[in-house]
Amino acid sequence: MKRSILGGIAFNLLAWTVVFIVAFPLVWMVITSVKPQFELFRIPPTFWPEQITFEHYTRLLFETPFLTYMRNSLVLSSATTVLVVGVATLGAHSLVRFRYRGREVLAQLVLFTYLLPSVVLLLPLYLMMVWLGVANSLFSLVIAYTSFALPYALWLLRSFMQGIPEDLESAALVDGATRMEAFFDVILPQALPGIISTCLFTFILSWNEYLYALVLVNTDAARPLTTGVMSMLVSAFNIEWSLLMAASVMMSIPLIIIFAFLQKFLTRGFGAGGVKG
Amino acid sequence: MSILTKGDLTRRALGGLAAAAAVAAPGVASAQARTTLRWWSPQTAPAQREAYNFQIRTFEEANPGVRVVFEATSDEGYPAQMAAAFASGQVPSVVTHLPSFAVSNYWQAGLLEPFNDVIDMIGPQNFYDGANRVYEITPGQYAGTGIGNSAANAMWLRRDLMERAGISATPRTWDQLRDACRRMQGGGVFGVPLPYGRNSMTSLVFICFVHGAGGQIFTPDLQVAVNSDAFRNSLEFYKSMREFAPPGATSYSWGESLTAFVSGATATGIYTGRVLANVAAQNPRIAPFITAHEYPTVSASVPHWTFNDFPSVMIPKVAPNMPMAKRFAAHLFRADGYIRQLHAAPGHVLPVLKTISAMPEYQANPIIQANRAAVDLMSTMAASGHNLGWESPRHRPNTKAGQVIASHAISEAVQRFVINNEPIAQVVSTTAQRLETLMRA
Amino acid sequence: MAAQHGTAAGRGNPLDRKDALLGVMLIAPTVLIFCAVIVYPLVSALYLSLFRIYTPTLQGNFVGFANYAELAGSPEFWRSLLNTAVWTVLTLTLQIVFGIAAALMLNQAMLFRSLARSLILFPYFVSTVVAVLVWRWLFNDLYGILNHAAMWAGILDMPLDWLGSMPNSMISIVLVGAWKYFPFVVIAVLARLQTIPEPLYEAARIDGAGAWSRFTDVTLPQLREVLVVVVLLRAIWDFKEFDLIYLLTGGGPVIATQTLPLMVYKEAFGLNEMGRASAVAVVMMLVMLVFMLFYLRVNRAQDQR
Amino acid sequence: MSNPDYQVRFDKVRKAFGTAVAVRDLDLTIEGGEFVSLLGPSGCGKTTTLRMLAGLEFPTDGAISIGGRVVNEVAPGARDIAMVFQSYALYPHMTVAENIAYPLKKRGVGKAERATRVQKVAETLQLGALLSRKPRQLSGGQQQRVALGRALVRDPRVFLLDEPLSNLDAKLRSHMRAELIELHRRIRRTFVYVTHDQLEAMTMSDRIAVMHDGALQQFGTPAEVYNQPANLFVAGFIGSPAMTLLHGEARDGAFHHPAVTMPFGAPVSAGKLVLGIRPEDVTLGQGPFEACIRLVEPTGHEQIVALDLAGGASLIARAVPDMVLRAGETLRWSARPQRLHVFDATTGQRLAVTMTEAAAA
Repeated sequence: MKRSILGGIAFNLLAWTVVFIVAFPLVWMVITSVKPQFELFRIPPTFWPEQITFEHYTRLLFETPFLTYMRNSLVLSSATTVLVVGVATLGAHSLVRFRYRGREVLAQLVLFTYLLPSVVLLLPLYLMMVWLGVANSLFSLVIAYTSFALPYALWLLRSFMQGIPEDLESAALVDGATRMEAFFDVILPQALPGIISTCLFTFILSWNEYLYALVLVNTDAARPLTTGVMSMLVSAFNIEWSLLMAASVMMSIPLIIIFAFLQKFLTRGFGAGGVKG
Repeated sequence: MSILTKGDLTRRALGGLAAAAAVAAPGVASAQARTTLRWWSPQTAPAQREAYNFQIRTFEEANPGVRVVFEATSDEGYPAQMAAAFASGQVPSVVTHLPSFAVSNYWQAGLLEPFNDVIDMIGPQNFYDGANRVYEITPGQYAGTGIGNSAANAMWLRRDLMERAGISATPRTWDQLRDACRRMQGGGVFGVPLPYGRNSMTSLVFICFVHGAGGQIFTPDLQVAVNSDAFRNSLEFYKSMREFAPPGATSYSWGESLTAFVSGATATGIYTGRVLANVAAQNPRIAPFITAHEYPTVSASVPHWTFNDFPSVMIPKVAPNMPMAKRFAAHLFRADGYIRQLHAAPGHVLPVLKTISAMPEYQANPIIQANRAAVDLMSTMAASGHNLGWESPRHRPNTKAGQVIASHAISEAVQRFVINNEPIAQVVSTTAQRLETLMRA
Repeated sequence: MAAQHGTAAGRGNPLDRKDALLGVMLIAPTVLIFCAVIVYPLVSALYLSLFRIYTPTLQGNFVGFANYAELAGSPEFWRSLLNTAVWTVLTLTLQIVFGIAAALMLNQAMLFRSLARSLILFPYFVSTVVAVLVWRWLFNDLYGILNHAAMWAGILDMPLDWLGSMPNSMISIVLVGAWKYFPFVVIAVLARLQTIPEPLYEAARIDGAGAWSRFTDVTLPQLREVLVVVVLLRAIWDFKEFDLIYLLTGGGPVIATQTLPLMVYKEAFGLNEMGRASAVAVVMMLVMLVFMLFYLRVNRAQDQR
Repeated sequence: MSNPDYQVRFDKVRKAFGTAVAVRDLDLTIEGGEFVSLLGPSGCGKTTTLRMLAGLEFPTDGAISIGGRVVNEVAPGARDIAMVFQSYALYPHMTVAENIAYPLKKRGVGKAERATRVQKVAETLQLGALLSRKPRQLSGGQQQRVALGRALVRDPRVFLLDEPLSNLDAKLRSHMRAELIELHRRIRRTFVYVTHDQLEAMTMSDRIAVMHDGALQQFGTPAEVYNQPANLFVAGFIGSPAMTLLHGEARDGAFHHPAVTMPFGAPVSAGKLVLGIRPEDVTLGQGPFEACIRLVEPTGHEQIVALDLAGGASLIARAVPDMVLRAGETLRWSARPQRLHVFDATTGQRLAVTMTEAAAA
């Protein structure tokens, strides 16, 4: 495609303006987080901080349960991801490559489960956790999170695995592998980009969940970042915006790191498998 | 399952669900009973948490083998969390700082342990007179007790701004308040941080205004009383104050309202004594100029009406290890810890024990010392305060007050009239209808 | 293809049976979890909706379809349904339009393209809590940069009440919703764009198609399949959205932005009416189901054409 | 020469997918060491047959045996077969060496021995330089050889090849054909080769099994299939350009068609018949019959001529390259009676009927 130099410059300017507008809330979040509290009350507000301070970060890290919440969120999201992607990978393989009664119906039910609003499942799930004796724990949240993460993961992986040629598995079988060996030797390595991308989506969903965490867990020992930060910093006695923004920045850091390393899998996984019906 | 042995199938609507919970709860409870008490509170500012930790430590030292876990809830979130806890039977041992009407609601549903034992341990004679009246829903039995008093609708003024606007007298009536606001507004400063949001603060504050107009929400025998001139007057006045509130007041709750005054964005404030601590920490520049007063009423002939949240203590009926839970509840009132808790936000939670107020240790706090007048005033105000659960000494306790607040029926009335400009007759009749439905349910 | 049909064939073969058994074993954990965390709560919800139940005690009476009848006569329910529809349609439309536009833009050569991609995609990955906090700070009446920027630029002379009054609050949640979720559309569309063969565009150019008709005649038809799925997924998620609206406006002013999920939450935990809450939820699912079936049908009809 | 250990037998094998029957009552015995092609148009059941033999599909009825042992309930990996797929099905994440070694690994062959055997196969197939590459770095022909190598390395009893050459270009394909023939000659294992390309089947096979609509039509050597097609389907399917089929009837000791009348060598009962004439059996320029030239296609070493016959039929003939033929011209022609094929028009089966020279009309 040929474009004049002038057109190129104009396009770049326009494009970066758009990018800047979209990213502005995040930029502003970072800027706010390093302003001292009193500077926030300036009217009109300052754009660049007159004074840069990291006190909010140190306060969060050393004077609040922020690190506990962070650890909870990491454990919670990782555990959910491992459980959900593990189960969904096996399940998707079964739906794609095996034949048994009810398989088609099952595949359609997966789509139906998307329709369930989380609010509906909330209380019965809580009662179930109590019955299992795991209420008010990270484990109960892991179980609860599967209710929305599993259908999505299953759907992503299924359409991804449909894209893996059937011949590969047949070849492995003829070459002397059992079905499970064929799965581990051949299917799994092929599905890896899809699995990584599913892991990312699952992790993000769990990392960001709010409602279940609000109702199902009520102890700092098991509270994740979303509800922890809200209940810690937004209360009837104070709203500490700079602290909130600092917390927001730190909540986003793990995602930024994951994102930086795995971005290509995200689009690739989604492109190759995700969006096929 | 137990559904049959318990009989009364229609009452046990949840069948399997409830039975499952009932079966499971004792198992879980017994595992915890030996060691752990769970303490819930929505008051979780860092300084308060420190005081709580002190109280927990001293209790654990005095009772070896017992562990107390503090768990934070929130003003907007506690209904859901308490509901889940009661539904499952996995309840906290002690819950503090919920408004008294929440306590009465749970009591009415038979979910709470009578508090008489704890009050006896603390010593009934140490309380301010009538401090526990609001909890005596069933005669002779207390649903809980207050852990503090609050004067949530104190009017805070900025003397420097008043001076600049040429106002010398503290506003006593609504007209004076509105006039003062009009004169002080400008240059980025608004008059009042009154809430117009769909939330509990708007409901609670507006109830103060209804009483300030000489009205009430319910009659003493709990008939809906909003179809009154006082109610209409207060709606009209509240609307007329909208132009002196910041634009975002339509979603203000306690935090925003407080911050607006503390940051200097409004010339007056409406809050408890926490203003003192927050100003000291966040905006010490204005500290010398702030004073607290009783909130104006429609005219000098209508007495002040103080909104006292009655931050409470309660113990769920199925709480495990009841004797220890009661001991812990009483322990919260032991002078050393209790004073620390009160000092965490001086003037915010006021003592319910007159013995404490008199103690020099309590007086020794620098903020209290610097603001003696304000703290004393608020103590007096709170002692004669009321809330929707108990609107006046003549009222029966209203066990539905929690649902009324949570239904947002009152804050919605404010929003309909002020923001949506609906006709006042329609707003009043809708509100009356909704309140009646709630009371009947 | 063969695998698609063979249910009846060769069932007698022990190898085949063994295979089927293995298949069932592989899906078993999924089915088990589904039953536990989805089917059981779902059945409970259906069951509860026939009772009048006090949430904290879970006790109550069987009332049949009274809860549903009450809903049908409740203006609040209809308003919430309308709000849900308005919110879903508006925010979804914006997501799709912005999403396609941004994807087209990011598919072009530009400076630091991968940085630009990361920045554009990021709103989707920050948690709703963070997004809401940041936007509430931007919208803040007293110290918010949006108001001050607009006043500085002369667009406003008084700060605007972004979240507390209508129609601003609906517009605000729609905009924030679009900002938060359009990157999902970007991801899907971008992935698809990269697979459209260049010769298609060359052919169109030889046929004299301009930029716009290349978009409508070449790009859009190629994107159709992806968009069908993306629209379906996003519609369902937007319809169910709770966190964002609850944390931004809480449904206010009055009930102007109260969508059905918020109503469920309020009924269940604010008013302790578990039965009515379940009824709202059941109706909500039915609405979505009808929508989904209708949508899939329309699309199948189009596919056949 | 045939080795019974390598023999493959289909005994009344039927395969149905739901109500659709893919293979019906297949009886077929492939002798050990034979190269047999399964030939037919797509959807004829040849691939299903091969997959059943591989153990990737299970027959609905009947028995499949390899080396005299029924393998219906034997897993694919235990059947001692190797398979080359149309798509090659190379494992993309493994190197060439790992791909070739995979079947050995699954059979528990030690590492050292794996390496030597892979090396040996690689030498045979000239893959030595490519062993550490990944499949996507190879050309189509190289991938094809790796797939072959993966089959060869195990020295199985039966090789199954599913259209292995269809993804190659014409030149490479003819080269690989020669290599496969050479390979088969050297190792003398049973080869079952699925193809829809009759040229491949004719040039490589010892015998060809022609399949159509799930049923076996004819099983015979390439010469038998070509010279004595068992029925109308085989007659029409084998040979390019296709055999001309004239629908007529037997009457008064002769075959009658508006354009052709030809006496039978022996008495034939009256009825509807089809007369088949291969293009190379037509002699143009002289003879008892008449036709009008419609189209002439010179291929260089010959000319393919399409002619219109009376009664609307069409005749295809081969002619020497230097013969002068113009479209629209009418000319005379004859066919060698001993090379003609006669079929029953209703059953489609070949009839053992001889023809004699026709008198000039």
